[in-house]
Amino acid sequence: MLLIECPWCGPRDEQEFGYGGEAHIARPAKSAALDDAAWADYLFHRTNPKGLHFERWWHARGCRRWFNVARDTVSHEILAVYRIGEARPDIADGDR
Amino acid sequence: MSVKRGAYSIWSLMRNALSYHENWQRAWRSPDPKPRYDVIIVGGGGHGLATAYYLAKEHGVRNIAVLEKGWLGGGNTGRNTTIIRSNYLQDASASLYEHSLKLWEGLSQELNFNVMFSQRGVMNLAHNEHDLRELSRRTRANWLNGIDSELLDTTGVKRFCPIINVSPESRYPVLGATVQRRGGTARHDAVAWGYARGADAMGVDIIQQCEVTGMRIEKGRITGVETTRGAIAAGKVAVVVAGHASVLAAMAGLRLPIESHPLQALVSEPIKPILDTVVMSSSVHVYVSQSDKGELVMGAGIDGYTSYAQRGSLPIIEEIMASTMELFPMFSRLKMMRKWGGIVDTSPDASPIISKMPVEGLYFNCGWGTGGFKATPGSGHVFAHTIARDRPHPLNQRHTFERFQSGELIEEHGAAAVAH
Amino acid sequence: MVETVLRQSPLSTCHPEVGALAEIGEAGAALRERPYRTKVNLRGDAADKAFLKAVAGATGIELPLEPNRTAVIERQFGPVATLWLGPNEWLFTGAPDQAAALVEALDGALIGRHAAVNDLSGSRTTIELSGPRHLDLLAKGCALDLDLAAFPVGACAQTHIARALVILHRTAEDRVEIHVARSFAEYLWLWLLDAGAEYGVVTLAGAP
Amino acid sequence: MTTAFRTAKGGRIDRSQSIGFRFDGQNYWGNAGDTLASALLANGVHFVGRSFKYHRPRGIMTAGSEEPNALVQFGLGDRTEPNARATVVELHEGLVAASQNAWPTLGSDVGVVNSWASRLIPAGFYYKTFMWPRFGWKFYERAIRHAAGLGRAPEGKDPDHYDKMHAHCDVLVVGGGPAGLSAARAAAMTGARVIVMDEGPEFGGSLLSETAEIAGRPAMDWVAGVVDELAERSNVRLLTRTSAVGYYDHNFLVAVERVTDHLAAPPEHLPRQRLWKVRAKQVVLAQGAIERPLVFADNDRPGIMMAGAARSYLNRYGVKVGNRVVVATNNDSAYAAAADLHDAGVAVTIVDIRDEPTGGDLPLAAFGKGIDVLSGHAVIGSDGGRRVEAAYVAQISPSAKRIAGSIQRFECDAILMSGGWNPSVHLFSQSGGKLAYDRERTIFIPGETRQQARSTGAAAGDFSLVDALTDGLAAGLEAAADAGHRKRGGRPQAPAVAPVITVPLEPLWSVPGRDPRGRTNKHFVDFQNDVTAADVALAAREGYLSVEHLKRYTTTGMGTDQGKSSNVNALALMAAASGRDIPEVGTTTFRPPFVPVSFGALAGRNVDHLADPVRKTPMHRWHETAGAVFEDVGQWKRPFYYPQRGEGKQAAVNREVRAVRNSLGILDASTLGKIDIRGPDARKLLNWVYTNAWNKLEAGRCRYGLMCHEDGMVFDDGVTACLDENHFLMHTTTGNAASVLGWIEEWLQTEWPNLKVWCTSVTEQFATVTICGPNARRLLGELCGDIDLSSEAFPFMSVREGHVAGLRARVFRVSFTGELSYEINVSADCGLALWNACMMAGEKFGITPFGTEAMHVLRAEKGYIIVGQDTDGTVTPIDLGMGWAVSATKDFLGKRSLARAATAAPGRKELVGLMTETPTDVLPEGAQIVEKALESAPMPMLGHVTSSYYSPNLGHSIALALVRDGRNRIGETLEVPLPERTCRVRLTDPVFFDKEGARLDG
Repeated sequence: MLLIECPWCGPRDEQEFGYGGEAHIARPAKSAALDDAAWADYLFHRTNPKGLHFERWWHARGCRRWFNVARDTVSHEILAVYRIGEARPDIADGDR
Repeated sequence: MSVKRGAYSIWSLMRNALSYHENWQRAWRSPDPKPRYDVIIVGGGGHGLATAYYLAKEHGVRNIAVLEKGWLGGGNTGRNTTIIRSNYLQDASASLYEHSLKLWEGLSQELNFNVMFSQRGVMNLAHNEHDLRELSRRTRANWLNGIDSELLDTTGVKRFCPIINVSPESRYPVLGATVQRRGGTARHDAVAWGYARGADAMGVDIIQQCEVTGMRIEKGRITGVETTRGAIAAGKVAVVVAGHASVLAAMAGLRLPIESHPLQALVSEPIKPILDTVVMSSSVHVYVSQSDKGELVMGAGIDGYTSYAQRGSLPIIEEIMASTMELFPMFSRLKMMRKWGGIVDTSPDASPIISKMPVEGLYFNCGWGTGGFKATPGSGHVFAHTIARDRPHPLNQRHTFERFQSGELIEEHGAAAVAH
Repeated sequence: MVETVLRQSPLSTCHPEVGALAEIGEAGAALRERPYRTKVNLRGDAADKAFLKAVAGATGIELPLEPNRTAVIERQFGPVATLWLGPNEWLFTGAPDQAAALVEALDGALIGRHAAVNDLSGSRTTIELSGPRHLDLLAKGCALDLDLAAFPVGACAQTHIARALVILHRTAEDRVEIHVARSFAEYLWLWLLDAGAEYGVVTLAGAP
Repeated sequence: MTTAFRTAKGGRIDRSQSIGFRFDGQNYWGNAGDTLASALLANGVHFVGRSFKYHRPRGIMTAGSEEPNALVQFGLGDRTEPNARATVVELHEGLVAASQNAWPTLGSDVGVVNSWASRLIPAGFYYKTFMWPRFGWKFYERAIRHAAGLGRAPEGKDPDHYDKMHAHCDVLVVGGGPAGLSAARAAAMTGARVIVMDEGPEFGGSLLSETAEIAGRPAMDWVAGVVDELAERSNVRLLTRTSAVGYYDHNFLVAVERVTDHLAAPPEHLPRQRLWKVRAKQVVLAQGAIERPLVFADNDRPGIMMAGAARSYLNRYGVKVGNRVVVATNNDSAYAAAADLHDAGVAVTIVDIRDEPTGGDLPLAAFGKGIDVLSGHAVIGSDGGRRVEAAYVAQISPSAKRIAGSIQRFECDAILMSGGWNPSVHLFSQSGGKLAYDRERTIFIPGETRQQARSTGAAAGDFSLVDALTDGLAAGLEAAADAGHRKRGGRPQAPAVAPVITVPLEPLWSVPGRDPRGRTNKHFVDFQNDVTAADVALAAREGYLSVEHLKRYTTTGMGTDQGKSSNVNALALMAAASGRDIPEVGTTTFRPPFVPVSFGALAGRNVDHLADPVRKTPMHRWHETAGAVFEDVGQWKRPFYYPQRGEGKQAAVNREVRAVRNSLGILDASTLGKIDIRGPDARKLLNWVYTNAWNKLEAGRCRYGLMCHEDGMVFDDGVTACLDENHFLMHTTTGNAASVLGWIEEWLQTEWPNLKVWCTSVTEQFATVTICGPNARRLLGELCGDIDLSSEAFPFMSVREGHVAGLRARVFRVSFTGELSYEINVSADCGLALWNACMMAGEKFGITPFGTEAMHVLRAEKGYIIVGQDTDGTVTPIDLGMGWAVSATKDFLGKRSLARAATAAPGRKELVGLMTETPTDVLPEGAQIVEKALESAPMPMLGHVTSSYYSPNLGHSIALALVRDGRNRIGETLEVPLPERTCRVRLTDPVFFDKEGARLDG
């Protein structure tokens, strides 16, 4: 059971959070201009890495804020927690 | 090349008993990889081994290797709750799973390996008006697709499975169900082993402890793979690695519409027979059957986050149990003996991808989510066809990688919410 | 006002009438509904000094900016506690029937500012949990660390108890207020009674 | 009460308290402090069960939770528990237990035929047979299932309840033996919050079975001192009878406390078991070690048990496991058992595989006592029926590990075996820690750790008491320090203990038998699942070489004991059979739970009336009193219909539907989701989340909108009102209230953080009463004086504020039924008051409460969709014929997806109406539609019925359906094949009633 550090509320049990998938996928500004393949890439295709993953969570049963987490998808170790809008921390796979 | 090996039967068992079982041969060889194969199948689970088997048997391809990074059947094949059924909603799914179910029905004989396919029926419960409507829709679609399915009312549920609590006082009372009597369970390991033995006998090289670490692609065409046991050239490479599909895709420079999630399951201690069918409930999130050893085999939905660890979190198990207590209050004093997790590759429409890929000679079979085991024979069968002919079998022509661009999805969330 | 005569709290049928058992006695924990208490929700930008000032000017309340902390001020009708719910969200709680005035004051002070004031008094009720074992009882369904050091008097938290979302507010060393959505109130009440049986739990007459 | 094998003195049982109990129908006496196993042994009962496959007689093998054999059906009636381990079941007055897996009785079990046929049924035999005829498996399987299983499930509902408890600490110590207590004490001294838990009813661990001294006094005195000290500290929680079963991510551990299982009459207020969920900053694993059996021929007879267990029975329970025992060992530890038994007057012979077992203190002491020791010998077999009668002993040639000399027969009534000790690394392994193989000592020890955990004492492979005490202390201090607590003042010292010199064990993984190839007698590896050394060899021969294949093919380690005593032996045998090193074969991954956990404990309190919250509206009690039948909508209970006396569902719904169309109905719509949206960018937000445009909606007006996910598929709909230029109230469907708000917040926070909008859920703030029908305005007029209700002043799709029945209210003139209709929102506390007022004032109009089913009929008459019923996540607004609600000019969530090749293609499934040829023919919802029904399946399907009702207003059944290219087919006749008949249906517009909307104004 993960212990996730909400950037505001501090560490809380996984059950208080909702998972939001891969982070840093911006909605294309001019969606109409994209072809079907580019739109599918935004809509469905995911990196789904084994190892370091930048992902979004939200404190659904707490302060209801969204934030980003850098987590290892094998060890489940959480390497960084940062707010939406903050730069992706400079972590490389294997930095631990 | 083919390998001569004695058939399994009660006679061979008796004959070997006379020699204290000291003369049994290996079920499959452990060859070293050759420098080149016509087809390399990445992934030695049920689907990969079945693919190799049908490639060799039905398409005359002989120079095949199956590369497995661990041990055969060590992924989801050996970690699922072994439920087999074909009562899917969409035509494209139903026909594929029904094809698979038909293959299951003769599989022990086909493989000369008892996979213990036990057609004890699979019952899907309805707990509210919405469930009833969905089950009615699915069943009626099944009828017109020629798939056996029955609608039961509460009394029928009780008759079919007497230990279910159908009290209207229950929080989510049982209002009805569907049952597919041809559905059931099988012995998961045996499926991998049976296909491995069968494929090996036709000369397929099954290579365990051989992890693919890279793909060789030249001018848009696959030419081989890098492995922990060296580079191996190949005419075609077919990837069927369940939870790790994205990892292999990345080696080919591709991203898939796939997320990998933990899926947990558990068994109880063995008890004397009490449950003679498979009971599934998607709205209270549990499915349960009793194995031939007497263990109750149970599972639920996936953990919410992506993961490549074969373990999940406790709350999922707590939820399964709470749901189970509602349906089977008599189970309360039984004990969970073992639990485990697998990594499932979930796709946006809860349907698999069995497809050629943008790299020539590269094929992927993935995205089965929580329900791949039941499809093992059918998946291998149509995938072998896709590889051999370089075009899909009629049954998987809609299961393309490209459907996520066109939007022609095969939406099965309703049927597959806890699809096992 | 018609409302105060005809209204009904979600737990009004769960606890004893006023004047009934009001002592905790030997029990390990006590439950009491505090119905109809004022609850006003405020959204606004904590980084906007003018916003904070406007709120303070209108209400005398300095909004707590530290997560999961409360600010309490005394008013003639009793204390008003302001709970931090999020980096741009607060909940004012206090004696019943103060919402309209509070909303008016806030709305007035926040004209032209990007803020949202909502009277949520009817949407939640409050259960006060006290007694020597009240934290043990809470720990049966709540994963927070409720130790005094981790959750001191004046701390608040949005979390869940069993399957009900709640706002916890530690009002004293020996008691906690639980704000719960009204449709979940009966479930939570029954859950607390059930979980508390081990220690002995009494239900006290509701009192605002 | 005399119990033949009870010692005269000693042990931790209460000799003053005799306890009567029953096993297999026989009455026995034991003492307080006994386990069922120790009490049976005190009565000379070893034979307590039959093995899983061969039904061989089995006895008590261990004295702990690792017991593979002595599984019993514990308790009676609805409180019976299958597969209880007799070795941990605490004796209480009136305890009833029975053996399992034997029929008709333990003594004369017919299943024993399996034993005679055992040569035919080696590991994995079932994969090779039962395949003919093709449908034969059904019959074979029935027989196999009948034979399978161990105990019986109770037949009724569990009368007990279960508890859960969350806990937090700086240091969690698992195991209350010498290492654990030492660690706990040291950690506690630093002021750290400490939890220490132990499986047993009292602390002490291995010391409970020891004769050793600590600081010059009996070890248990030290234990008592430490426990007293810890108990007095406010920063320490002591948990006994608590098994740590799972070690999850981020130092989250799960343990099960057995609260009342040991009581004869459990008090009602106590839970049977409590599931502890502990989040620890640091964990000290001090679970000790588990003794390994020796794999010799017929090593499974009742009376053959672990040497350590025998010592435990003697020293802890005052029970001699036999009068003449043979101790078979390959290491020093069994000498302690031998010496203690010898001192208790038992005739003991030690058979040690090692040639020169002389270096250690324990063997020296045994020699000193004059105990017979046969070194360089092994027990190579046993004799007996339901109890071991003799051991066969032979000299073993040191090089070839073969029988060197003649075979001697030693009469005995017990054989004690010790193959060394395995550190209990299960939790460590669960935590993700890697195991390391210690070749010297042939054990797996904790290697690199992945979490904030450290192992100590025997669990770390440090078996001596000195190590346990000193290492435990260090582990406790380090753990506390890592959790931020340091000891002030001097470092505490471990108490003094006399060191014990031991010499290494000598593994002999499979003891040769009389038959050099081990053919005739079974050498058991996994006792519960009847896996033998020959089975392991067979697996190797057939290529099932990896440890997981070995387990799965032979079932070794898959029993209720999870291979606690068998794993290493099996690995070693596989290594030998396949010519590999033990670590090459691999280690199994230990999975939770460490010991089996009852389902009830995992479910906890989420059962019966607390299974899931029942959400009720403020008017719920009124509905109940009115006899409403309720429908579950998510967690809500909504009135489905209100049957009057003797009325069935259809009659009630017809009546309710007619009442709305003819006069006045009233509906509790409080469950609809409501979101307050404020801010200068509120319209921008609405433009993003709804498919239609929101720029021009004026204050006081309402608009209907559809929401799509980015995939372009409809997922919610509802009416949003503009209360003020920058202030909106959004309505969502009941089921999606939370998810719509969550979805909006997600977009706002992650994609459009610059949009100035605040969203607040006000779903529960308002109770909503919907009054509808031709008389709705008249009713509202009677209750409301401050809103001009005229159609001009208060037109359709608008909102006003005022007072209704004296209550502050917001009134929406919207309609989901096609009738003149008002939705009145008041503070939820006043919902019932408003409802009562409406009922009273509406009496003269025959006001009729109607439920969701009547609402569904009414809306279907108007062709209004229900998201989730008429849509299924594959339906676009265009498919619904609601292109009018899709803006061509602005972007919105999901828009791009509508233009994808397949989504924009013609011929999609579209919403249409269906009329059956026979008016009374109500199609089943979910029925499939075809061009022309064929004789038999398969038939190509064109679509399905999404909603279907009998419309009493039209006197005709009506249905909505999604049909391929449906709008172009309107007017065509298609078919709906049903099992008993085929219905012909005409495709129509989905609006069946009042197409022009004349009734909206009453």
